[in-house]
Amino acid sequence: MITALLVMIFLAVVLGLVLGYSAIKFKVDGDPMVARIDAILPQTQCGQCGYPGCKPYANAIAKGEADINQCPPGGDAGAKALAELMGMEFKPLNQEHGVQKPRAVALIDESTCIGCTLCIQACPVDAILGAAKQMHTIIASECTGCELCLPPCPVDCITMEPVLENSQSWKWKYPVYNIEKTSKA
Amino acid sequence: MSDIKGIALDGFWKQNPGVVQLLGLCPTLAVTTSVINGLSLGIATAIVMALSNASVSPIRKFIPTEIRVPVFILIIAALVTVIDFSIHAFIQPLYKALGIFIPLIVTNCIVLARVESFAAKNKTTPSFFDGLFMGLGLAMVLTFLGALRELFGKGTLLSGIDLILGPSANNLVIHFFSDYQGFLLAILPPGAFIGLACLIALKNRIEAR
Amino acid sequence: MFKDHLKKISSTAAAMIIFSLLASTALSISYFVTKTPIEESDARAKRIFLNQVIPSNLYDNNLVKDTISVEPNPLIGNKKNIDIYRAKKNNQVIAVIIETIAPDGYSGEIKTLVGIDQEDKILGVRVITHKETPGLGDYIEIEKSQWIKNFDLKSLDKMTEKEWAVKKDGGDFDYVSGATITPRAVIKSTYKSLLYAKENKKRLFEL
Amino acid sequence: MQFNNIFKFNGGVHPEENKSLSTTLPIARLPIPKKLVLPLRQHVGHVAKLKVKVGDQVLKGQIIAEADGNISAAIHAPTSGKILKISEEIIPHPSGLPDFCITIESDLKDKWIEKKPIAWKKLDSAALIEMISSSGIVGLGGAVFPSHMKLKVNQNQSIETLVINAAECEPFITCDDMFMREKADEIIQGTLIAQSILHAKQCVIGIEDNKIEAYQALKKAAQKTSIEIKIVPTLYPSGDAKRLIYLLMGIEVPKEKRSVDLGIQVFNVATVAAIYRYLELGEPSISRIVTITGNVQNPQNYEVLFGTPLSELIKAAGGKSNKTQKFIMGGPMMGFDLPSIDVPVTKAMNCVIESSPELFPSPKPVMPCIRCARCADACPVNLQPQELYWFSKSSQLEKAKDYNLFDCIECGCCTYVCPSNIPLVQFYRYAKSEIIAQDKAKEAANTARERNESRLARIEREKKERAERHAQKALGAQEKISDDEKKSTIAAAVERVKQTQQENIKN
Amino acid sequence: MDNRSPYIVDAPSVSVIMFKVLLALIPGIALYVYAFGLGVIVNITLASLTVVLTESAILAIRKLPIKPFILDGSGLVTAWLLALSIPSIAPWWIIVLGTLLCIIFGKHVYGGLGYNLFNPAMVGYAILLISFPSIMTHWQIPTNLMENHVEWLDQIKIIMNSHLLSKETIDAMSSATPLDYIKTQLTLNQPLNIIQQNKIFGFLGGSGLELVNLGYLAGGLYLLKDKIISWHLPVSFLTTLFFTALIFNSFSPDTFASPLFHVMSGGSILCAFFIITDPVSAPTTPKGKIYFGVAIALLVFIIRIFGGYPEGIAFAVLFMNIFAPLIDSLTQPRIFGHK
Repeated sequence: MITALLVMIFLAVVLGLVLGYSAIKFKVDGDPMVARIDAILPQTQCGQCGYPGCKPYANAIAKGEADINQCPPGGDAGAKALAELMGMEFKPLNQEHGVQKPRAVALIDESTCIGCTLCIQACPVDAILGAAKQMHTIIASECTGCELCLPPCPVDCITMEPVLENSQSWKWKYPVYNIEKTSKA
Repeated sequence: MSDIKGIALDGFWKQNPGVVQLLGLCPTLAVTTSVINGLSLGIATAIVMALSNASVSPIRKFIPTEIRVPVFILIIAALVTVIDFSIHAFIQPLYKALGIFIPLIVTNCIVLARVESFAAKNKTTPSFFDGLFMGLGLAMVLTFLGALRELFGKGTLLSGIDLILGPSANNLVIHFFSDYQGFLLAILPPGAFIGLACLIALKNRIEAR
Repeated sequence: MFKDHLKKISSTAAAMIIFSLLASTALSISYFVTKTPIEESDARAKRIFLNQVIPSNLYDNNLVKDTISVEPNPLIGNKKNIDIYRAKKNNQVIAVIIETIAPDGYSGEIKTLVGIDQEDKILGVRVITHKETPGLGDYIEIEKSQWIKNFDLKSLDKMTEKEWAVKKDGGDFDYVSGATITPRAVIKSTYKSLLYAKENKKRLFEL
Repeated sequence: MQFNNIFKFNGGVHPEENKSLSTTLPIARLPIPKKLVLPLRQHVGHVAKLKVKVGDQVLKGQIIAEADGNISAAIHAPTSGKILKISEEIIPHPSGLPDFCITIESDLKDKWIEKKPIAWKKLDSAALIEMISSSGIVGLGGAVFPSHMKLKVNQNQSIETLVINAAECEPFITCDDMFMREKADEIIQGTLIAQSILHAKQCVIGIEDNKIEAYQALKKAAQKTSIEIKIVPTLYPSGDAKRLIYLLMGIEVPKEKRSVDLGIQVFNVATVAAIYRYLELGEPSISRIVTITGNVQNPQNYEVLFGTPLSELIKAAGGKSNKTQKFIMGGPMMGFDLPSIDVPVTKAMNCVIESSPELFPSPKPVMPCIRCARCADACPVNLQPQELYWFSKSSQLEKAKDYNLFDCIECGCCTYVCPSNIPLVQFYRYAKSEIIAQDKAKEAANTARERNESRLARIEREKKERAERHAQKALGAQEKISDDEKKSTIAAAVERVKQTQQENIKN
Repeated sequence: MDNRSPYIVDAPSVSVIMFKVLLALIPGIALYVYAFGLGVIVNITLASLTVVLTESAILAIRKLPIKPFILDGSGLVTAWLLALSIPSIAPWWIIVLGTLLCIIFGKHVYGGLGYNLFNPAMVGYAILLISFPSIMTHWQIPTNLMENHVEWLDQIKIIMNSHLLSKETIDAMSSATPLDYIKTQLTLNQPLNIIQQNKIFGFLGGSGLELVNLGYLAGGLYLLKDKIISWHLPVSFLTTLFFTALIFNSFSPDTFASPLFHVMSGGSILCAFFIITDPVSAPTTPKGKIYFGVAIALLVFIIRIFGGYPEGIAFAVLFMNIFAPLIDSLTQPRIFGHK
């Protein structure tokens, strides 16, 4: 009886010491999760999720403050990837934050532009060239299609042009050969 | 009240330990050779879960996070040993039939899982009911699986009920076929896997509708 | 810094001690409460099992406690000393229960209890453990079949050695078709334990 | 037939050749069409740069678009006429999407610009390569890689062997075969030129054993040269450059390396002949031999000016037949359906097959893969097509990549032997283009992230600077403030900045 | 637009492959009938009927087209292999139940043709063997060894009404297989040369059984010649089995049967050419196939000698099926141009 008690106490002391020590020794700093979430986000920096950019949104997801389905550019596919990473159940895109649109780039109607630089300040990826009182141009290859430049423009000279498929960006489609279909044919 | 209803729904259906969380597979697969075995281990587990949840919850704020897992295990192990002693003392035949699986309740992941994920974060009453309903949910699956395997394997139900109620209960055993060859696979371990797989499939099927 | 760490480490250790003391207390209490009932129920269970081999109305002693120890003997296949239970009535040994091992089962040893009275007659045989193929060789269990009761009341003098065999080999014992190794092994070991009882009659049956 | 010193590669298939269809008649010349459509992208690499505008008069052989950078090729007017328009037109591409093209209205005079033959023997390789870069010559075997790039050799490389690819292993196609029979001399001359530019020590022509006449013609033309002509067994895809190198020399070109790295360069027969014509005769690349075969009245090879509408070629071959469903560009193993019969003939178009249900029956029902591994036996690259199919089908693209999807040459051998009729190559094409698109998207996202981060850093820096300036000003106004107070002011300013930053993040 | 190159194909369809496998089984079946009577034909018929009916029902439930999947012949191959694996005098419901298990638990729960992890016939066989060990070890003795002549009608009667027969009748016409007999007699410390004097042994393996195995061998060689199966699996399996047996036999001829006996008895030949060559559940790489065959042969030998069952093919095959994907991933052939 006494031995049993002593064994218990000895074990308790050892375990307590070891665990207390390792809690200090192996403390994890930072959160690598944020980077992994950020890698999935499309980096549009559009803010439709309710956060000022993709990184802050990634932070919020990692902390459990934001849901995984608030990113319209990422769409359902993005939510699925996030769900997989987080070990959560997939939820379809929350329509409150917007709907997924085909990729588009902003285009400035250069004849209307008054050179106010408001759009330059709004662009999250510095994809607009120009200076005060001079015409602005969008670097199409850098534009993420976030639409943040649309509201500040006082003359509404910016439009979103959808990116169309051409023979270079064209992709082979997933082959669908349904056995039911082909067997009847 | 609706809270407890939600907890019950989780335990029996939505988060059922046996067919959804798939925790506690060891007893689920090993002891479910008959209804009685499944039911009795299920009930024993449910008692342990209810008590461990109920005893961890009130002291949850005093347990340092670093050592919470060993402390939980300690509490669960103590409870299981008490139950083990009691069954050994008062229902000896059942103790023989369930054998090593009663002490093994300690290692049953579902017990620790509920303590860690529910009792450590909630008040005592809901914790108690969570443990109870989760345990009963598991017991339900064990009983069902036991019934399935017993029916296919031996063509009977409730065989071994005399272990609990004494020899006079023997006439409660239901024989379905007079001359049943016995489908041994159902009784043997592979049958447990196949049976559980069928149960999970059935649950998912109902869910999908 | 170091002080902080020490404080943290010692506090976790202290908490561990407190909880383990609590658990130990609970265990001690339940241990003392259940100690006697557990012993009683174990003894009862053993008695029930032994009664399958020797009916309880034949003896009046505490069978579970009344044993003698015997050395290894090839006839009963034990490799170290084992206890032989002795049933007494009016202070006379009327029967013994021998634990025998049949080494030649289909998949290993078969352990049985054989109850033998002083006239070398078998009172009962029960299988303790075996590893025979389920559904094929396991009909030697009383739960599966009544086959093991074939041995009841058989003795050496009423049957020739040849009759101690399955019917297929010209013997007296029934068998399940396709599975003859298991019954052969049990018959052989039972037969040998009878021989053992006969050889050691003095030692086993005299007080 | 004896094959000496041939190294057989694993796999490969031998489909019915169907070549004799189009070898009965000699190569004919297609009349000059009224209208020619020249896509600006007929080669691998950068789009050619326009040199003309609508309304310009051009002469035959005049450059109308020049190479843009090294990996690019010029485009010449195939005949004399007027630039009608510069617009998006349907091009022969599996996507069926339009691309920018120059349309020339021919004046039917076919008037040459002044031809300037080049005294190539007197020039050094660098100068010649520079000249060839405006010849518009690209690989005519179908790869359409700008040829001058293939003649250029880095300082640390030296070419040991020049391989001339005369294998032409795809069924139905006979353009190289007929070209070799009729223009063996040009080929040999071109080969010698290429050999001298590359300073290659030896030169081997690899030809399949089903082209005996072509072999004999080449043999005769090469009599007095050191060029070796090796016959290889007829086995698809021996015309693939890496396979041919292995067949001829037993050398495997390692992954992610080009044959040049091993001192081997490969040219198609028609390509070397084009080099010869450009240097000796001053004629740039304005036409090619095209096989038109299959379900046509008169299967034959034609010399066709680039830009000629396909319909002209079909007309010459007897017009569209009854049962023709569609037209296939290339061979039956690797070709693709043409989106329309109005597409122009381009530098890549070696063969057009009129397809009928008898010739190419519609595919049988697709059954599940039974993992019989016949595809693996047939794969000339030793891939495991059944695994690639599994991963591509379930869009496990990373896995597909791990199983070396990008080593696949899309030769179609796996599909050819599949008992379950699975369109395996289709799945690989899908997976490859999906991976490429995803990589591109990932790259774009990374750029966007970097640009966003640098912008945030810049804003922060500017803010900090502004705050410091303010603090400085405050300091200047109250000179009597002690050092301690100075510090606390700066600390306060820094604190403020931090706060605003945090607020920014929160917002 | 259907951009589906290559536009030409030249391959036997799945149906052709499967029906050639069935064709290759015919010599073995013919010899089976010659040596043991018509019982096996009854079993094959029952199995084929069950497979067609069950599979049609499952395909209908799964909303898949029935005709192409029935005509692919894979179900029939499974059914025939199972029918050839069970004792020819087993009651009718054994083969029906076994076929049901094959099709449901061996094939369709995984997704049907092409998706099964395990060899379906062996799944059914293993379940039957575990569940009904007594029935599954009652093998018929060759008709020429029977004391009373059995008409073919009697065999059908036995299959259809076995529960009406007395144990003595069944015992008279059945016995353990040679492998089983050796195993049980060895436990009684009989030397092998005495054991093999029993009438159930023939000149190579078991009397009658060796003929059937020669029939399977002929069919297997036809499949090899027709390139329906590759040589890797049968060759690696049979040579490993032969040489393992040879090593043990040369050490102790009294306790280990001859290598030829191991190869020619039990299901070795059927296994080598028809069971492990099931493409779906076997590895696909050449090297992988060799490892697979070697491992199965070793397991078969181990189970035969040391295991709880006299024949180990079903368990060995099922066990190695689990590893087939792993073997595949570890034995990727060197890709052209790679090191």
